[in-house]
Amino acid sequence: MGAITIQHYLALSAILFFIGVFGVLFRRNLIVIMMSIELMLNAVNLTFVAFARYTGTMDGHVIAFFVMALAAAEAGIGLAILVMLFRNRTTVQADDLTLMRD
Amino acid sequence: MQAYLWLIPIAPLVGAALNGAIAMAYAKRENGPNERLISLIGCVAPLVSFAIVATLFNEMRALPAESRVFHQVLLPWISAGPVHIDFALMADTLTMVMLLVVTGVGSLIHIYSVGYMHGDRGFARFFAYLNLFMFSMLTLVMAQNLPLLFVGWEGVGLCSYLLIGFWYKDLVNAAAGKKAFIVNRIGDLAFLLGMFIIFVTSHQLGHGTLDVPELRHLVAEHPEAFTAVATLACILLFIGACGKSAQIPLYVWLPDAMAGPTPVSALIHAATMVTAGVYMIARLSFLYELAPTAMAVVAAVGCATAIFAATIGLAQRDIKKVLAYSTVSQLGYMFMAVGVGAYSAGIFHLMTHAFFKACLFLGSGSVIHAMSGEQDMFRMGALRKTMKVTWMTFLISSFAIAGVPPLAGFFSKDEILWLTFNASVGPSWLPGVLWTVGFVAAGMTAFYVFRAVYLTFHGESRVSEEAKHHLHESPTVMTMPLVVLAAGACLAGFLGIPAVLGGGNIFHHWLAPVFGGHGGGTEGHALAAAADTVVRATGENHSLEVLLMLLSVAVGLAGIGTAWFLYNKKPALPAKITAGFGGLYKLVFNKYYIDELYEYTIVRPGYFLSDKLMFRLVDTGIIEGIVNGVGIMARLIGSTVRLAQSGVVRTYAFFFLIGFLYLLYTLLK
Amino acid sequence: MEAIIFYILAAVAVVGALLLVSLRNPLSGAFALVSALVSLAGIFALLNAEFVFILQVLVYAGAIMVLIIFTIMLLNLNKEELREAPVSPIRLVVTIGLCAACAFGVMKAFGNIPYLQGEIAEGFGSIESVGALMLSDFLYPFEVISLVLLVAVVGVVLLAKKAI
Amino acid sequence: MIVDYLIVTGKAVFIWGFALSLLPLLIWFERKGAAFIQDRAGPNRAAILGIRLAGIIHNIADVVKLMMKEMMIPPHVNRLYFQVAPLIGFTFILAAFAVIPWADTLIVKGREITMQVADLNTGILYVLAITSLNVYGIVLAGWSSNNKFALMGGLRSTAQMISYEIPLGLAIVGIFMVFGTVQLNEIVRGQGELLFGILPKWGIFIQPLGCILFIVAAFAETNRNPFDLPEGESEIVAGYHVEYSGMRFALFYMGEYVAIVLSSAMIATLFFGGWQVPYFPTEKLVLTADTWLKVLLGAGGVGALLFAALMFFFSARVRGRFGDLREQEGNVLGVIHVLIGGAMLFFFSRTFGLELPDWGARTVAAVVQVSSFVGKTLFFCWFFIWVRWSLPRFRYDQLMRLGWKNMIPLAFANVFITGLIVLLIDRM
Repeated sequence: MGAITIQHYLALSAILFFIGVFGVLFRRNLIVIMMSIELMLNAVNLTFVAFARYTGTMDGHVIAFFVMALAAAEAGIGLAILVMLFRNRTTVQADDLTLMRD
Repeated sequence: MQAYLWLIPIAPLVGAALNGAIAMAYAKRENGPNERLISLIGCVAPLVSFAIVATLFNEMRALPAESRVFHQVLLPWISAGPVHIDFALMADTLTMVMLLVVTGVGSLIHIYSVGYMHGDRGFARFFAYLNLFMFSMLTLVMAQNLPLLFVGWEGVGLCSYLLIGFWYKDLVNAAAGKKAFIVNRIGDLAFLLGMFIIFVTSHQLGHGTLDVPELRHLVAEHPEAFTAVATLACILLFIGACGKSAQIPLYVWLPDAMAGPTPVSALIHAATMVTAGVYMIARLSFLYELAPTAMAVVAAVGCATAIFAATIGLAQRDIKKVLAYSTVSQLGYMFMAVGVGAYSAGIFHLMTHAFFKACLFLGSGSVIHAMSGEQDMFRMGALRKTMKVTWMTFLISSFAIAGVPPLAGFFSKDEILWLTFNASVGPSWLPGVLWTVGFVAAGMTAFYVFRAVYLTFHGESRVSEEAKHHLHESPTVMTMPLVVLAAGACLAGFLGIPAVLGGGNIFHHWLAPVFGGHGGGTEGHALAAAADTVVRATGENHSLEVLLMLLSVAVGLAGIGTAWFLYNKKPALPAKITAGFGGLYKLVFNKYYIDELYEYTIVRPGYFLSDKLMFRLVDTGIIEGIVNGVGIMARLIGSTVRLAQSGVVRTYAFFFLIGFLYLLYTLLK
Repeated sequence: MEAIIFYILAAVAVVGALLLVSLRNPLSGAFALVSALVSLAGIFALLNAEFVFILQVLVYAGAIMVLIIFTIMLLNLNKEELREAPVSPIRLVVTIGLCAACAFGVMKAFGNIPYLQGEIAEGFGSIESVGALMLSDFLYPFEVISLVLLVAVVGVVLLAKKAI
Repeated sequence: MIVDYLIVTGKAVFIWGFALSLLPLLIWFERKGAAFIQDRAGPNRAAILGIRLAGIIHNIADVVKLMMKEMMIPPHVNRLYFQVAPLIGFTFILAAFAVIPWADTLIVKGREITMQVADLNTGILYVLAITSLNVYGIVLAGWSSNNKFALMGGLRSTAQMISYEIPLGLAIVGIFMVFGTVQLNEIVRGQGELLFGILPKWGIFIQPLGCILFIVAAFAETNRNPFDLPEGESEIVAGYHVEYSGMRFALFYMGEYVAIVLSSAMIATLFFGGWQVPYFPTEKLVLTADTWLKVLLGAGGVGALLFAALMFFFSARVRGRFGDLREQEGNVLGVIHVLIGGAMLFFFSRTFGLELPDWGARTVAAVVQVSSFVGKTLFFCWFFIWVRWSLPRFRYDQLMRLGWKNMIPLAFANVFITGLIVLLIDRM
């Protein structure tokens, strides 16, 4: 099947990333949106690690670590907000939450 | 006494301040202030000035001709860069004449108005304004430099506004006051421009000054620099004079000014303020000499005004209006005299006119006072039986103004006519025209004055019933000034008896240092030359002068005769004549519709310009348009952009992605 | 051999992602995502990134996803709440089109990257080497991340706590 | 090439066999232990042909029971998740054993065989990752069984496991710092030296606080006694596996016990020297291999014979009480043990003249090490059971407070202090 070059990994990450974007754009359920964001972050991690591997440096790994840490923080806060939101509005549909508009 | 020069203007100022304070104190109270106290303060102020002026006059007569000048610099007023102006007062022979006239006639009128204004709610206020007017007139006359003169100039303008609109509760008076002020302002503007031009030229010569003696020396040293500018400056100054002295273009305010109390008309609109223009031109005579065209213009305008005002005077029904138009035409004479270079003649006519015109006005005042406010001559008649003194003084003054010898009017008017006849100003035909017009106007003056006399004092009485009961002779406090003025009208003439009639023309010699006597006039200096022409002309053809004199007396008597015939013998005739002339009469009666003309040519377009054009189009349309436009624009753009903010977070992400796609496309292209 | 594993893992990841996006029930989506994450962890292992591999499993699959699933359970959404508005086909197509376009664009962009073949050192990707690097060159971001996490924890507690 | 595969599969089979075989033993332990603590007889009824083996046969009965029971799936339940949940729970735990070393690397005929299934250089982190994945099983079980109690149980156990993962992880950090490595085998080798000349350098002596924290956290991770709130019978019926029955329940049950084995194995390896025999590091062990062989065989033989005697004495006492085959059990066991003892003693005699080849010595050393590891793990299994039946259950908020407010700060303190000490030692 030929050696796996960096393009393969990057292509995979692009696909995953844009599936995540689609998820964010298309789905209405806030939780799914959050998970899509997690997926996007993972795709980015993949690119970092792929570049680290093919350039022989380990910086990619460190940055991947930081991204994960951040993702954890973000997920935490997001879920907290979600819970609070649900408690007030009993809905997780993104469409219903248009308080900002008016 | 020179040290007390400053007291002359300050005395009335103090009087004005006192009376003003009292007036304000009593403004809120029901009963007015004690009239005796007010009249005391009001009359003492001008009398003090008159006393000082008299002593000065004696001192000056003692001095030799050349050094008849008193100077006093009070305190520095403005010093900014090259401009140095200070409160400097000057009194030379010309000023002395003016001072005598102003303080003398002024004091008499103050005394007269004590009686006239008796019982009026604004008694204190009236005297305050009158004193204030005296102060500004005296400053104007005694000012050594033009800005101070201008201060006086504006002061009198202000006081005339205040006094014309004295009974401000009546809208017509207020409007008349306003009209006078605005028209004067137009003239003042021209005066200012003239002053600036003089200053600039003198500045360019290295020594910027508006001081009259200094200017005189500068002009003497650099005549060529000034001639280039003189014409424009002089015309501008003359426009200022027109505004103040009610000449052709700007005379419309004077007839309306009759809305003020009669002593005001007498003081301001006969004796003092209106003559300021003539005085100013006389004062700057050295400048006018350099601009023959300007002098021609002055003369022409003066002559035109004379004839024009005279014709309007013919058809007036209101006694004060008739006198107002006669003042305008007499002023026309003065300007004609000054225009042709006969400054001393002009000033002489100014002095004599002050006497008899003040007397006429005060006479008409006492008539109106008696008739309790009635001013229409056609509702008077046969008042001579009840108002003996007023009638007698009125008659004497009428004879004087008509130019019947030996009264003052004859000498001054005749001298002007004679000098204009020989003048060499402007195109060759001008002196001839001037003389004939002046001659005809003299006749008309005689006619309309005596028309007024016969209508008010002679014939059967047309007085309305209730007015009849109140008919009474004015109190002595009013009749005494009339008598004095009438005496002045008789005797003033003898000051300027021309050489041909054996007189020494004392007046002319008195004013010589100011107008001609400088340095013997031999160095070909323009000023001296003009004076010589005057002297030389009178010397040569005595016979021609006598002939002209006789002619003017004849036309005067003719005028009186026709008036007597029309209004005394056959009172019905004038009505028929006026019906005959119909259109012409209406035209003249309505003052050639000049007011309406101004209304439509200047006032209306002014309104239109300011209201429609400037206000609606420019102001609201453009400026506010722009300002609101910006606001509306912002709202417009805001609303379009607002659509993008749908509040649904996902749409934002969507746009974000589209942006990313475009970015990608551009980068990868 | 390695290629086969890569393709399998990649396939699992992509399918997991697609399921996440398409499945109606968020929990099933969550598990799809977990499978995708674990397969990604495998890919990291392929890329000699042991530290990131174990981290991925420990942090992502182990902690974050559990948190998400925990929240889903906590909210205990019943059927009708999960019902989403009917999907308008145009919107679907447009979004898919847009994302696909972007994906191809990016892939095309990645195409320009030159052939990289850096040789990897002996302890490449192991915990010691990455740890050493992290605490030497990247010490400052390390401290910042700790701060961020602290803030996040405090924030979460504050947000989710019932009003006292 | 094939041999490698064989070795790997062999190792895998061995560790899973070890874990799974321990399972029934543990369950028996549990029952007998609880009974012993509660001063009662414990299971002894189930018998095959009279053989009761003091209740061990019970387990077989259980297994058969669970196998035969109907695996009912409640209505309105998400079938997929319901069935998958027990599988996840069980498989991940087994996967965690791959990393645990039970002996030093064996060098046989020039081939090095590491005595652990996969010597990942991420070592312990692998175990942590797996245990965190284990949570999914419980979450799914709780959620998918569409039952309020199950949901509450699931929520509680997940919350508990998540919050105790942190102290678990932090407790081990001390060990990392001291031994400087994450690989389990290295750590166990590190524990070989002697501390201050007398004490073996075990984890517990170096990291006493770390050890305690780890043990308590381990208890919480396995939902065992003081922390077995989630499926505490008296409160929420049976927690997350309330709806399960039959084999699925068995899976959960077995998963739990395998977790216990795993935890005790971890405790043994990390803090009690793993396969290290106290004063005999591997090299020394290899040298003295033949004596160890002799000792083992001798002791084994004698022990077996003694046990046989005990059995005979037992069956004598019990004769006539039951009137069925149970009375013969003692004799049967006795005979078996006599045979075993004889064989051991026979080998014992053979070892005297025997010169052990090198691999032979190493295998003996390995056997000794394995046995020491197994012993330690069994001890800790007993320890789990022992604690379970002697401590009361925590209330949920106490449980949480202990986890977050006490253990995590302690763990941080421990890490801090160890770091300080390690620095000082380096500095000296």
